[in-house]
Amino acid sequence: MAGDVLLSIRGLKTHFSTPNGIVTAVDGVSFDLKRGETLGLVGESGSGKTVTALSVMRLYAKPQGRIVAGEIVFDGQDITKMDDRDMHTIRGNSIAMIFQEPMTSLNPVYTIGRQIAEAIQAHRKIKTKEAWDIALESLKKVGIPDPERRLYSFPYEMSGGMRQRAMIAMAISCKPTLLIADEPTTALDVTIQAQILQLIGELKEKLGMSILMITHDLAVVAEITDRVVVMYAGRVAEYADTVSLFADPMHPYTRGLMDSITDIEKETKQLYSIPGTVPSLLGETVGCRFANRCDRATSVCLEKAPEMLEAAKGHWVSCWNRLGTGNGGARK
Amino acid sequence: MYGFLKMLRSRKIAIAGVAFLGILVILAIFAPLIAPLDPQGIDPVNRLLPPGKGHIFGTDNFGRDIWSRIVFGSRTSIVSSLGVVIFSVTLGIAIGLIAGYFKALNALFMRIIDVMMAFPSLLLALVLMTIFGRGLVNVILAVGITYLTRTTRIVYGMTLKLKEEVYIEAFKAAGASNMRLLIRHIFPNLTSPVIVQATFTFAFSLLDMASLDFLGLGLPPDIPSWGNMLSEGSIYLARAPWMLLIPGFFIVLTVLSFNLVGDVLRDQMDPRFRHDIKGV
Amino acid sequence: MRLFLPLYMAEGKAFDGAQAMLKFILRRIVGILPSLFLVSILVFSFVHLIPGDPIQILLGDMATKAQVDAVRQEMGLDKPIWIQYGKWIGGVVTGNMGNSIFFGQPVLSVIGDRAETSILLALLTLVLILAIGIPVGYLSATHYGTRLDQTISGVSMGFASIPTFWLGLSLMTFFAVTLKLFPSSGFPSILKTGNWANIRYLILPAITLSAPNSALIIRLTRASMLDVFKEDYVRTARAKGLRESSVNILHVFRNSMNSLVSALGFTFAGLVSGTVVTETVFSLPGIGKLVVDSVLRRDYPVIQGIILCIALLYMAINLLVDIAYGWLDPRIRYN
Amino acid sequence: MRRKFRFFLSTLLVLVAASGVSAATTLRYATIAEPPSLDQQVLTSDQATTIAQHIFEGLYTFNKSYDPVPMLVDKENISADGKTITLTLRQGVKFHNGKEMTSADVLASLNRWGVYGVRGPVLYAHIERVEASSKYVVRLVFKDVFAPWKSLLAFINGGPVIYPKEVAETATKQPILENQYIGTGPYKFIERNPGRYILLEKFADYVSRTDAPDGYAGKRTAIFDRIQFIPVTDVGTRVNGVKAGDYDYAEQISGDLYDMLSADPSIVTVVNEGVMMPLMFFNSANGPMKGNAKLRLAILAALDSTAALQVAVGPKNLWSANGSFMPKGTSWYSQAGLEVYNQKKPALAKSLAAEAGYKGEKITFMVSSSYKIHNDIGLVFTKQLKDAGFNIDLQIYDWATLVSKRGDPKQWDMFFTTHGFVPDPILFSFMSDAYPGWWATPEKQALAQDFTSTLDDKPRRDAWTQVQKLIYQQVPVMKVGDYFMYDIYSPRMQSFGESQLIWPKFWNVSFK
Repeated sequence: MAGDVLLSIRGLKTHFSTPNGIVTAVDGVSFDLKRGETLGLVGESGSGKTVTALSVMRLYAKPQGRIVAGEIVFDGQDITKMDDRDMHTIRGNSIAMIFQEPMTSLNPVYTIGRQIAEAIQAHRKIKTKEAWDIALESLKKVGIPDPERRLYSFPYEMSGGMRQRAMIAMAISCKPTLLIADEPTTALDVTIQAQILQLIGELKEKLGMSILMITHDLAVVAEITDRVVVMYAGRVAEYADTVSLFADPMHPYTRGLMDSITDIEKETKQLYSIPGTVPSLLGETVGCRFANRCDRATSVCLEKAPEMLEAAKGHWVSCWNRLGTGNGGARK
Repeated sequence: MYGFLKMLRSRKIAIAGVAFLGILVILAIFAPLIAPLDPQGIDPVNRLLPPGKGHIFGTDNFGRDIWSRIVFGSRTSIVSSLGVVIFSVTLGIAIGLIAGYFKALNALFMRIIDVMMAFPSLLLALVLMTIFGRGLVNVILAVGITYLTRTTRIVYGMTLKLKEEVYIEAFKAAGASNMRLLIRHIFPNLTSPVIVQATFTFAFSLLDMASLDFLGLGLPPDIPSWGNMLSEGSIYLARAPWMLLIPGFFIVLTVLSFNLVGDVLRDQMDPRFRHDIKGV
Repeated sequence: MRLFLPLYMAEGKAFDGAQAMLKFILRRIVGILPSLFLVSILVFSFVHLIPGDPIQILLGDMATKAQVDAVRQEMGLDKPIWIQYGKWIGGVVTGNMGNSIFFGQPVLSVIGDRAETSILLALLTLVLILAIGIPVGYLSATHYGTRLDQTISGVSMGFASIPTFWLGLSLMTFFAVTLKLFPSSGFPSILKTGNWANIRYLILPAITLSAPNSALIIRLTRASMLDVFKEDYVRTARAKGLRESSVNILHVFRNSMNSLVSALGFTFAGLVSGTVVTETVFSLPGIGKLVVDSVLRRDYPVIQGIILCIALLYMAINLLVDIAYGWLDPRIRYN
Repeated sequence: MRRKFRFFLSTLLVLVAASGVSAATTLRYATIAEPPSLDQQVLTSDQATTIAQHIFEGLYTFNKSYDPVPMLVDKENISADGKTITLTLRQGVKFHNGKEMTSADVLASLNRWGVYGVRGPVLYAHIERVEASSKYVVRLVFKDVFAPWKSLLAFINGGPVIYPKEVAETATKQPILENQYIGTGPYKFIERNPGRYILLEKFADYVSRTDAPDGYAGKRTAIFDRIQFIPVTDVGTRVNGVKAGDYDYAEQISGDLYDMLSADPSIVTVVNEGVMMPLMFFNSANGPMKGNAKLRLAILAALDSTAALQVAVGPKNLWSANGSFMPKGTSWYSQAGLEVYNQKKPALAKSLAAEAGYKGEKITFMVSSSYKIHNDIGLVFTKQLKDAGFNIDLQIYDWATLVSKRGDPKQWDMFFTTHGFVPDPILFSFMSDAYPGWWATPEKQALAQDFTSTLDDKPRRDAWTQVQKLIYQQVPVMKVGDYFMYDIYSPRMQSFGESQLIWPKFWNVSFK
């Protein structure tokens, strides 16, 4: 079974030292990503989902950021123990990443073609000419109209959607086995969003990639993920396959998230949102980090952090008084 | 301020800088009490005495006590540099804000800046000095002009940016008067870069004035000033090195301290230097 | 090298790019003229505000008022100022700036001769500044917050804090007098003698000047690189799997060059016109010293000539910097 | 990094190796400032004279003891009434343009100087006519007996050097141009490179006198092939330059370095004979000083010249607190009136000032910071006067401004300057009523009259003594004292002996 696990994260802790002290951005996160699957990583901003992803790429801001504990096993090698040279061979090669801000993620002073070719040449010893040919190929793959011309355009000459496609083209140019997509659609208008998501789906099939989809948008999750990890304040709250998660959310936070989406059928004008805000991640915290916002919180929640346990088959949750099967479901 | 102190902790040298400046201020304020002798007291018999008892820092070519002149010189130096700072900052902000805020003025402003940049401040110093004779005000004006252009440019640039900011537009829409916008909403955003610029202005104007003194275009020689001491000393480099070294060190230390402090201030105030964490 | 290639020009856009640029340059050159005119008037009136009489300086202490007035009349310095201005500016547009009162030589040749020293010195200094400032600044930025970074800051600040003539005199006494490695002062023309070895006369002055300036360039390189570091596209570059060095050079440094270019431009201009102290210490026949001497001698034509040239230089460099901007950043359009 | 450094070193060595010395002997002389022009007739700049004396020669010149002796003149003949002077020129003297010098050239030169020259009018005021009576004879006919004529002809600083006829006739008030620098001297003018140097070259066909060298007089032999006069304004640089071997001779070094440099084996010091006189002028035409001799005497009483000279000059052997306007050793030296000189009595000053009716009015004191000596003495005096209760407003200008401001009686009450050697008291600036300060009392004019109108030394000296006495009564000007400047040169030059002439000359001089 382990063979079909591509990425396995165990007890990952990532710290940032700031002028105001240590921030534990990721605090003991564990999950697996199987080959060929799309795993959703969900949470509000500040939940540590992006840092988790960056930890996989080892791209967190240095020198302030540091992985202090845990392991990230990719394709059998522990990334946390890799030296920089090996890391370079993985980044952009077997693990590629696309980002939230297509407008700013491309270097304004270079042409698209050059930037893609650069990525390719970083991993393969080939002539610039060939690299540009491959770049052209990948532009075609992501369905950019008139790719020959686009090779020579600058980012500022392209729309957001186009740029995101270009980013994707860059990402897939080295045929990665894992694609990490960090909120790839948030910055785009709704119509484009759909197209991009669809494109990612198609590419996944075509190239047989696995995808780690980071988002705060449950709609996106429902649409394309096979399984979901719900993160809150640097910890995993709930972790299940998409179907059962939506059918039967066990963590009060997950429920909160779901309720905060407008229920189209009932045309609820009032948009429900979870009271309170994500706690500061400064220093160590005792107890459950969601407690202060949780309507089910009891004394134990404040004293001890809940363990991860498998409440149902393949459905993990960390909560002292979780919503048991049956009494869950959306609010009436 | 809190952040500044925090920063200080991480930069040991900067603390030394602050300490030195503190001492300087004390010297300046209590000069008459601290200085053992009249800084102008001419004593032909005891000329060019090396540092020793009676004169810790020795005497100069007039037989004046160098330590006493250093003490009183600290006044001159602080006052004149402060003058330059006040002149360049106040005017700089005013011109920069207005030129940057009102579109009509942009082009004209750039032209004027062109001209000012092209006009060597040295010439201005010369002209002022030849017309009015050597004097504190002339020096401040002459040196101030150079920094005026710099500060103005900074303020101008920032204002151009800021007024495009959404929230400013919003206030505009809400019908806030230009005056109000400038003073209440744009100006506050300028303070930190301007303060930083000010510290560097203070530091480098001190050097510039020393250069003017060296060219005999600076402060009048009957006012004790480090720059004059230094330039008088330059002739005696071989004969009485302390005449050059002592004021020299005071100037270097002061300038250095200000630069270090300015550096900390910038790193602390300028957001782009703050440790910011991607993704969190 | 490709780091400096204006790619969008190499890639088909050359034509319209070049055309837009041409229009832009022309427009700017036209724009410069009024500024120059302004400067000329300013300078002229300024210079004539100064009390003192070139003729008295020329003839000396003992010359009687009558004698002085006579000469002044011969030179047409007794005419109303606006007539003198008209006469002067008329000459200027035909490329004749008149003769130096003090030297009796054509202003242009006097300035031209001094310009050689100043420009060579400025170039030499600029080379030093670049050689020191950029690599060190790069180190400082790439090691941001480390002890190395702080040491660099400290040391460079230290250099920036030394009064020029102090540094100059010390260098001279050590390298010229004690070690006899370099000549102590003066600068025999290279153009006139054709002897490039004379450049050695400019080495100590150049070092003197580069000390404070490279400190500033270090600070600037550091600052502007730090600015770029947090850009998203830098993260993208890393995500591509580029080596740290190529990320730093091809993406961070390359994108931080704009601010450097303008700074270097004006440093150069400053070096050509404003190095009088160094020139005095090393007794170099440079522009800065010529300004001071000419004012002290009230040599009106020379002062006016120099200031006009300096103004022109500044504006030219201003233009070059703007061109460089567009050359470095394709987003900037020339209109 | 290391490679870069090694590269730097190697280039450096190349450059150092490249610095060779040329074969022809060149004397490199570091001057304190650049002369405006070398036209000796119309300007009095000492820098100019030092250079120009190698190019141009006068009819007379000075010997070691600064008495006027023939130069271009061969024989002189003075008529019994002392009003007609016949000068026979030396024959075969060549100009740098190859032409021989004749009476025509002399006539033209004298006339140009007499009309447009700085000091010319002083002589020409007494001259009826000058005529070239034959190719080698010039005759000066005076209106009245005018004693100082020979000194005036010998004094080439602002004096009658001989130009070729073509030059002298076309020349007017303005200085002559560089291509007109044609003289009879042992060196000829090659080029001037503003800010860099003035270059002279040995004149091959120089026709020298044959009598033994004596001061400026006698045989002149050019030994250096070329002489380069290089402006080096900063004194520290001049000293370092000679030490580093970049200059062979440097003028006007600051006094306080004297003892140190004299001890330095890599340098020779030599004191210049030309006495310098710091002078403080009072405004006789306007302001509180006008006609108020008491007040001036009060100021005199307050001042301590010794202190001032000590501070401004330094070593004892470079100055003397001497109130006589003509220095010790000259036949003109006199003690007359000196009892009020250098009294340093603030108390007396206060009481005198009170008697003079001084009520603390502002006294404007103009000093130039362009010259260290002015600046320093100015500062000392200001302090002393303030301590004695005078309300001194010290105004520091650059020299040019001071010179122009002092021309206007309303701008100042006292100003400071320095005068150099004059061969005859008549040449003192203040002897002319027009010189700023405008000392023109009838007593002065009377004395000046008897002073010039006799040829015999004795009565002239007595007359001058009277003038000096008068100066110490009316105090149009106050003399601070005498000081001497000194120069330095590299030991590879042949020694100049214990003292240097006023304007260092480099004929009959060579490297060891």
